[in-house]
Amino acid sequence: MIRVVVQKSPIDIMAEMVRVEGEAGAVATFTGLVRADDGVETLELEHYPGATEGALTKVAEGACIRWGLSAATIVHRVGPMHPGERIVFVAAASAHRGASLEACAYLIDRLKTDAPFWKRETRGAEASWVEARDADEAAAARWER
Amino acid sequence: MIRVVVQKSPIDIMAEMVRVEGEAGAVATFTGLVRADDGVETLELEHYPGATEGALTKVAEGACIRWGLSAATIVHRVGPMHPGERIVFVAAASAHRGASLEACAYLIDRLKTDAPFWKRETRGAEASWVEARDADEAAAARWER
Amino acid sequence: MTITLLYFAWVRERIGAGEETVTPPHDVTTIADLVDWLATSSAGHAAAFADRGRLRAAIDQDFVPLDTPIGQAREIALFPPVTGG
Amino acid sequence: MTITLLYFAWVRERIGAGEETVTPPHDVTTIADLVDWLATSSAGHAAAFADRGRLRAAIDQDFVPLDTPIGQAREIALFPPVTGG
Repeated sequence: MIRVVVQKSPIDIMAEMVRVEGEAGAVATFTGLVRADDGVETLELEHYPGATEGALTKVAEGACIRWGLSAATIVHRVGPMHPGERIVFVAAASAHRGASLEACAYLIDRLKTDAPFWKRETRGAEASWVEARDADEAAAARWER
Repeated sequence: MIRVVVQKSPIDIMAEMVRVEGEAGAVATFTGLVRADDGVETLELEHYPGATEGALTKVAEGACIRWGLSAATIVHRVGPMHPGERIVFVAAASAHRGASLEACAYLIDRLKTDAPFWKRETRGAEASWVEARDADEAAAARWER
Repeated sequence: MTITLLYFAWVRERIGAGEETVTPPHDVTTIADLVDWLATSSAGHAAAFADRGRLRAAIDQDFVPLDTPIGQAREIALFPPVTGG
Repeated sequence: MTITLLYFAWVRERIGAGEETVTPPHDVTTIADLVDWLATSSAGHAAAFADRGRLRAAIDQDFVPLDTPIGQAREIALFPPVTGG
């Protein structure tokens, strides 16, 4: 079961966990948060409505097929956020742990390069767009085969 | 910050998540559940009081040092459980995702071979001790260096 | 042929709009051609498209390289490398 | 020298007790020796220790191989391979 959500409201991890667990034996999750330690006051997430949901669904479907998951969830926030808030939550559920752990890493690695989101950070009066990292391309590429 | 708990009560994932998140940018988790699909009615977890906490602390400390985590959590239930209930929850928090994802896999892989827990399954009138799997030894061994 | 253009992040900011509708001339066959043509339309467009290495595109919501033919595209998006997650 | 023995899982079930205190003879120097000696004490012990390949041990709460010397151990645990998580 694939669940893909792009939302302005905070991510309800507990509700997402219960949904993805279902009757699985193993659930791996990854949560990305606005870091409190690097001076960012506001993080704003822009996205490409319509295309975002399609891209995330493709990533989730890829994981489900490759690892035979019972469920995959991707929830991504958009709009303004503050340090400590959750930006993204991904989860992979399967019968055994190996599949869920690998699929979870795949979900977040591919999301980083395949989904149309852009981050803008505000520190004091300064606003700047976050630069894409070569490391993200490399992390996504290791799943190609 | 290391948190190791062996408890009879259900695992409160939400409380554990908030604790481990702290000011981290990335949190990876793994949850193991009693599978609902293989006919098990009751799963009973026995452990070695005293030694269990020590073994889990060693696993968590190993992960914190190796990946420079901001926090690591291991919560393991003991006693009788039913299908759908959470047996174990591990979490690794760090600044960036790579460290948290790897450390999370390490925590559950090492726990499987290094912590004194034993599972007994009941199906109808039949009770049987779960056999250790060679695959678990192999998964734990890949972290040796 | 009329195409809806969508701009995101600093591409949008430099151009000063998130969306516009254009009818490119017939010799514009690829996205790269389209970008060259758009760059001449205003100082903002020129600034947004100055660094082609940092420009990405989607045709009808699918990510594609800049040398992709426009074909029968109805919607083309131009934006920086993505940074979600 | 008095040692507290702890048994877990099917080792405990076959022996019929989770704990006992023993004073092994002087020629018992390793855990393997201890297991040999214990196996003669009852049918339950013999059954619990029949398959040495599936037996694991801890001295004073540290996992150790069966050929480890007992030394000054105060607590020795004997159990099957672990299956938590």
